[in-house]
Amino acid sequence: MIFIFAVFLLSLLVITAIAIVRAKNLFVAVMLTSIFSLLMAANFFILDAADVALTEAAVGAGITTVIFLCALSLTDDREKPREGSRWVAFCTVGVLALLIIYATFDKPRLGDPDAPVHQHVAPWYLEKTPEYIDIPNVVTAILGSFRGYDTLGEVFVVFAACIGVLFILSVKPTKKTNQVIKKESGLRHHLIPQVVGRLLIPFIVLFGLYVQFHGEYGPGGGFQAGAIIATGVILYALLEGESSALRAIPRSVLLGMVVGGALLYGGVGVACILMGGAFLDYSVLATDPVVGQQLGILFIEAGVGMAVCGALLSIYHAFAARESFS
Amino acid sequence: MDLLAHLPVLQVVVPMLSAPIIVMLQPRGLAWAGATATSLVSFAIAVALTLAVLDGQAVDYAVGGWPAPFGITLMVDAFSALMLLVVTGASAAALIAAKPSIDQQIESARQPLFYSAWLLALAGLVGIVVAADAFNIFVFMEISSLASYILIAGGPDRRALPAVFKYLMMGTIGATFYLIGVGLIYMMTGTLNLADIDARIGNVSDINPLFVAAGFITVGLALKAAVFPLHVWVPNAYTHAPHMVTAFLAACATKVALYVLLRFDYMVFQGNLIEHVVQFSMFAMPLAILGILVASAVAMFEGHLKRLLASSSIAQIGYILLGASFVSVAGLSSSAMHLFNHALAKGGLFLGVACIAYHYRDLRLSQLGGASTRMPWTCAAIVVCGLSLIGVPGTAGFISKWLLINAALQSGSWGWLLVAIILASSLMAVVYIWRIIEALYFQEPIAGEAKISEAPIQLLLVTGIVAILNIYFGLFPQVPLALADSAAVLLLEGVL
Amino acid sequence: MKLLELLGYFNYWVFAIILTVGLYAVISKTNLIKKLIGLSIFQSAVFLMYITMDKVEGGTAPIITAGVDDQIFSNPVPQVLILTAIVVGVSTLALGLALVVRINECYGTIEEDEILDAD
Amino acid sequence: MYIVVSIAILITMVLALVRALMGPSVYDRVLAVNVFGTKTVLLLSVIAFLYGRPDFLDLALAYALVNMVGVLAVLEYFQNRVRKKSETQDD
Amino acid sequence: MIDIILDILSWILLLLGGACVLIGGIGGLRLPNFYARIHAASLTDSMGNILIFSGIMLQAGLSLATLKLFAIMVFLLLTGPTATYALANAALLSGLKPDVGSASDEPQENKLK
Repeated sequence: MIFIFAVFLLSLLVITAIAIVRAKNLFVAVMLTSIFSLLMAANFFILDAADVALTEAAVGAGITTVIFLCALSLTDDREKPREGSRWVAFCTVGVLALLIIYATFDKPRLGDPDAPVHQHVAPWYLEKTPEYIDIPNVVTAILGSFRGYDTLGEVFVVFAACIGVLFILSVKPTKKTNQVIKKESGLRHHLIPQVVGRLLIPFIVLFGLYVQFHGEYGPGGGFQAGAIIATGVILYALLEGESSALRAIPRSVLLGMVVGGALLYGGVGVACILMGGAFLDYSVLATDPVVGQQLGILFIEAGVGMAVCGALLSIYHAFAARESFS
Repeated sequence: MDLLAHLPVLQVVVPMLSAPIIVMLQPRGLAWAGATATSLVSFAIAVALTLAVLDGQAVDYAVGGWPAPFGITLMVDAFSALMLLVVTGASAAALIAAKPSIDQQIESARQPLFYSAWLLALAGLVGIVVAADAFNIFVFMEISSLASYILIAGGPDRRALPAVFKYLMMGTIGATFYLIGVGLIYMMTGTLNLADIDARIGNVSDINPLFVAAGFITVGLALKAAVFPLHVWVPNAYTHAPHMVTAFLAACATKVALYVLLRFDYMVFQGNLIEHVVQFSMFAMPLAILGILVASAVAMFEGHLKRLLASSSIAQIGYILLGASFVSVAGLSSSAMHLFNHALAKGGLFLGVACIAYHYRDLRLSQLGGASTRMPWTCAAIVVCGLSLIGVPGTAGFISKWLLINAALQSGSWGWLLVAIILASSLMAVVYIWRIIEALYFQEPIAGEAKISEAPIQLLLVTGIVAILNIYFGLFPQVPLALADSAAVLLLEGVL
Repeated sequence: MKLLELLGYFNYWVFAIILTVGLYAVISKTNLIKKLIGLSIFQSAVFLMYITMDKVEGGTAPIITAGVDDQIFSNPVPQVLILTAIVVGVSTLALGLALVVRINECYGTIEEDEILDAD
Repeated sequence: MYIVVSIAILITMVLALVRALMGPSVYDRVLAVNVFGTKTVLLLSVIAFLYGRPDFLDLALAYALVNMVGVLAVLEYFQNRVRKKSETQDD
Repeated sequence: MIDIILDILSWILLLLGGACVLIGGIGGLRLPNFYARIHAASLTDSMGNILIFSGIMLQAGLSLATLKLFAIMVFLLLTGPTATYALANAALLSGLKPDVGSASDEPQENKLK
């Protein structure tokens, strides 16, 4: 039954993708992108990837749309009706499609329990996680401990994006129309969104914290939590204007969060070395290795959450501040 | 406490963790000092690792203490050690020299972010080199790519921005292709560890996805490595980047992608896919030859100094690929040597360019008249590095060209044709290097530039040292040669 | 279960289609934002491929419920990889958009051919 | 029973998608996206029960909370655009 | 006994909810202009939500899940109308007139495209 849903949603996904590419208005394309992301998350959910679906939900529905719209309002939302190298594109894409379809015929089909993917490493994780780490969410266990080094890299990718956006947008715009129109940003005039939005913010933040600390038991973890909390703050910024959001949480604090989160993660790793283990070997953090692992995962998830939240907010503010210039 | 055992991971972690610290460092002037110190520490670690693997051993490290196929492992062998030396050395040299040039090109308020991105790029590149896990390579590839986008976007010219955008597009497509390939391999083998893939991939009965995976990984990494038809992002990105960034990235960024390509291909595919050796040669050799010839020809007619050198870089990538396409110890050894030597030569050239650019705003060849009288030392260094690039005996470039010609002669009956191509392209190199020399030495001085003098001392000193190294490694190539030979043997072990 | 056999490859086909659609947008469109949108579609396709391979028939998400023994779990590893890859995708997107904003400020347009003409 | 409901929701999603593709005005599309979002929340809740893993409701909860931000961002975007337009007309 | 009644009740609620959602969806497609379509959307957003979530809640019994379901329902009830209000407001401000006389807003479609 579930597979029929999947087929259905996947067909919608294809239609949406084609519509996005064909859309002439970029705003429409961005709106359709958010539908695309919703469909993607539903598909992930149906395919048993709850954590991934939550990530896609936390990022795709809120943050991506907001950043896209910020960029759009700084540029132009009309696409000029011309196509570039259409034939090159068709040829490349055609070859690519043939190649993949050629590969498809030998792939294990969806859900085949005998597929090689499910034989070698994965069962070991499922089997040993209760023994070594003893938390229910195997995804968090792998993410935090078994492949913790990748996650460290992930945090630094976010960090790089954050400093990159800050660096690129730190050039003062050299606009010829440099009139300082004191624009009142925010949606102060809209009473209903104002009231409802304010009501929602504490719940969003609360839910973010829940996702952060419940990540070992259910879907969730630092990244999702960071994104959700950042969404809450962005909601505040949208309602009250960007400047009041910055008064509440200044830029330096945000940057501090990014730096602190990244350093917390790395610091746990270094602490492991200093206490006699390998890098990111949390077992040495406590006398009982299992407790040590849990402690380590708790710390690094906190680091991830801080870094991601700070980075996404910094990025948002970098874009939003641009808006009030032009 | 045995820090020595932790060297492989420290190699990555030291620059990586310094990056956030540098953003917060107060006062802001310390950013450069911090980055340089970190880079030097990194270089020291690389040297220590090289000493450890000089006898042909490999150093393994299990991150998190989890054994190989389950956790992520790092591995340093002779080939990685060579790359580590190149990457950390290029970073350290460029950073020591960087301050005057960067001060000129980037506002001081933005500098902490810039140096932080620099360290991230370093950490990413180093992370790729030491990684022994297919997905881990992807993660660090993205760190290094994002960081290099930032670095290049620091260019003073607005043309840097579209150049970076193009690089971002092509780089992301390359990384995603790589990701698809890794996914297909994972789908068929159930593991991500390179050694483990090597062990298990032979038992896979359905071979089609593996072929497609090999294709995706090769094309993706070729995009990142700027192999000939996929190189279109290079000239603009290198031309409009800040000069020191060009010196750093030109010396090592594309080469690290090439390193991954070789490592992946030889470790995973060569021994296990039927016919792959032939396919790889058939794929790599024509592209390499075309790249050498076309890019050299383009360089001959290029009027902008940096763009000329960028085109020449594409040709040099062709040499490295050509050596690898022989699938022989001699060929691979010449490839590895050329990785090292080209980094020296091209790094030195771009450092020299940075020296010149300190005074000359316009880097078109026609605008460089009279540089030799005003900046004699810089020009001398450029000439030495240029000779090394051509492959004149007595310089480092000669060693690898010589090895390459030997390998080509061994490769089969039509080896002499390849030798002819190599010689022809060397002649082209003579032409374009001569154009630079002509512009620097024999051109009418540009009016109104009389106050120009030598570049700042630290910039000049580093450039000079690199130029001297070009000669030193041309006369005493034992250490890199030993590393390259043992790298070639290690890579080929899976095949033979 | 005949249907399942047939549909077993459907996900891969969708992956192929979305991948090509995204890549087509990246190559053929001149608008920079459209290119970025295409790029994110392109990356999403890869996420779909990874998540497809984690599914086990009759399985459930790999979160162990205490006290239940005979659960079949889907493969957690691709999920971990894709979590990382999604983050990478968002980071690239943010950086790309920042570049687009700067390009628009410097050139007054976000159409690739007009930018090429401007220089 | 859940299946009937989920099919109804799926059909509604298709209808909303059609509306989003057809337009005609931008607001119709935004409205359709919004409907699509709420329907996804419903679908996810229903499927969570269809699976028998009600702890996955977190996902639906996340959407219910986060969706609002997207809509408000759109609103602010419209507001900015109207202002931009009037500014350029003033010049 | 009480179980059966609850089951039947929840089924009825779920079915009604599904019907509401579907009707709203059809309305969103078929109604002639934007302001009319908003009404259809609010049908799915409010009535459909309430009915379906009540149905599931009856099935779930007293548990954390019910609490979450209730929370989702409340959030949707809050955000749905807010969103439609915001949209209608934006549309009105930008000059999309709620044209009572004509049956369609097609002539105005180029307003903001």
